[in-house]
Amino acid sequence: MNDRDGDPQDIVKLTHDKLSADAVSEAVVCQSCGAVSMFIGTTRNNFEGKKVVQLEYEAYVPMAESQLKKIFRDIRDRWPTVRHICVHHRLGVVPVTEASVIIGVSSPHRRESLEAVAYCIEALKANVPIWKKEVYETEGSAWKENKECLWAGSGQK
Amino acid sequence: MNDRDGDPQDIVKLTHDKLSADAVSEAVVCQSCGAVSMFIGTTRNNFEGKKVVQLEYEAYVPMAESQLKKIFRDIRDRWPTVRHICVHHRLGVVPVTEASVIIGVSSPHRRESLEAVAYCIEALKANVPIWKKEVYETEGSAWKENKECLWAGSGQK
Amino acid sequence: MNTEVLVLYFAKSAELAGLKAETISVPCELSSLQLWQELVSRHPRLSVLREQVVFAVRQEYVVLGDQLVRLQAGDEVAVIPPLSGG
Amino acid sequence: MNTEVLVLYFAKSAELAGLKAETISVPCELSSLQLWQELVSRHPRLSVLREQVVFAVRQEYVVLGDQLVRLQAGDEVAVIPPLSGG
Repeated sequence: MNDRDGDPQDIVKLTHDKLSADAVSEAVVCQSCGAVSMFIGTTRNNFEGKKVVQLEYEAYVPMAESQLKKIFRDIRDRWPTVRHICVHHRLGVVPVTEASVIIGVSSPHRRESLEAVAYCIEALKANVPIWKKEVYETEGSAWKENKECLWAGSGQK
Repeated sequence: MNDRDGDPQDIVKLTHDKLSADAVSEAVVCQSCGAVSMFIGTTRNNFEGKKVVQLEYEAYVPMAESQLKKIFRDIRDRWPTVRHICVHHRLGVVPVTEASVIIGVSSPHRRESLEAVAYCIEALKANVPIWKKEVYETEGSAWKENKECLWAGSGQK
Repeated sequence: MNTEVLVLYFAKSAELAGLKAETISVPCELSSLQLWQELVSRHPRLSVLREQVVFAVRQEYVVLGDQLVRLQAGDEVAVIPPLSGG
Repeated sequence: MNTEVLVLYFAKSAELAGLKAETISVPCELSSLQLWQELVSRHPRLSVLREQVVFAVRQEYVVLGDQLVRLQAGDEVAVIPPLSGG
């Protein structure tokens, strides 16, 4: 049980360990909040018919952390009642169906945390310097490009 | 790891046990989905200045289950790419900050599951026969009324 | 003609009626409002719920009013105060 | 006047350059496009990224173009291919 009701918490973790939805939900739950909204990004097993066996993530770690904190500030500007925000992003090898990112947001009422989580994953994909390479069963590997990233090529959009 | 990619799963559990975000996320994750969205309703510690020490939930169990299945059908009509849907709702005594409900929805892309989760909690509050009584530290207890419920009195809205 | 149905009371209605379930004999066909009045005559304290209650007849919601409810032996009728799940 | 900065390569740019980091000597003031040309002259294979890359200078994004980049000794410049986190 987490009763850090004093100050809003901004929590970022980039880790090679397996992610846990319980860990993120426990990081943001608070006594004055009725709502926790979460988003979990998982590895899909195929891309354009090619079988994906795993993904590999890398990050520009200090900048990824500072960009996430910037997103958190934007969330607090837009939804001032948001309480705690937590992003856990996995790095290194992520097997198919395991989580690559888990976002959790708590708020007294549900609308704010639901909207904030949707905003957070959108902004993360557009702005946070993290990259993933898909490793295919038969045809090598490819660096992916988020369609939300402004300088992504049109080929993969 | 859950690779039930064959048929979409509709999962409902009404339970007196403590809920787990990991259990719900594992129930809906699938190999062809990139997104799991979740909503967790938790017990708040106050209502109009009165300190809430715990909540007690009761349900018309068979109808709660059939109403949830009806909501799931509506979700699948609106967002046909939604994959698995899971609702765990707790019954009996729920201490402050513990989850009373956890909803999880998986989909290939994130928009559908984010929208479906928001829809599901709204529809649950409006239509599923479950009731909660808030037990206050000093002044007895009160049955709550969801503002989403069409026949709720205006007093508590 | 009358029939026996199982009436379930939940939440505040159970507190007011003082019980959670009972089997009663009611007409096979009556309006939902008449059914409500039947229950209130048995448990007068229920009357405060009049404006904030619906039935579930065989697990389908029915509002209080003129609409006819047809009942068969063994049917389940639930008294549904305002919901507060979630 | 030149200064020494640390250049970091990520994802596809690291594969093309064949390294993840290097310290290079560059003018204290140059356009971001000139900085890119500096890197391409060292690692010609990077040129395929021209239309799909930005810099992060001291952890702030800078697009390739005429805008001036001022660098001091020890500054960190990162080559940022299209993002794919999440």
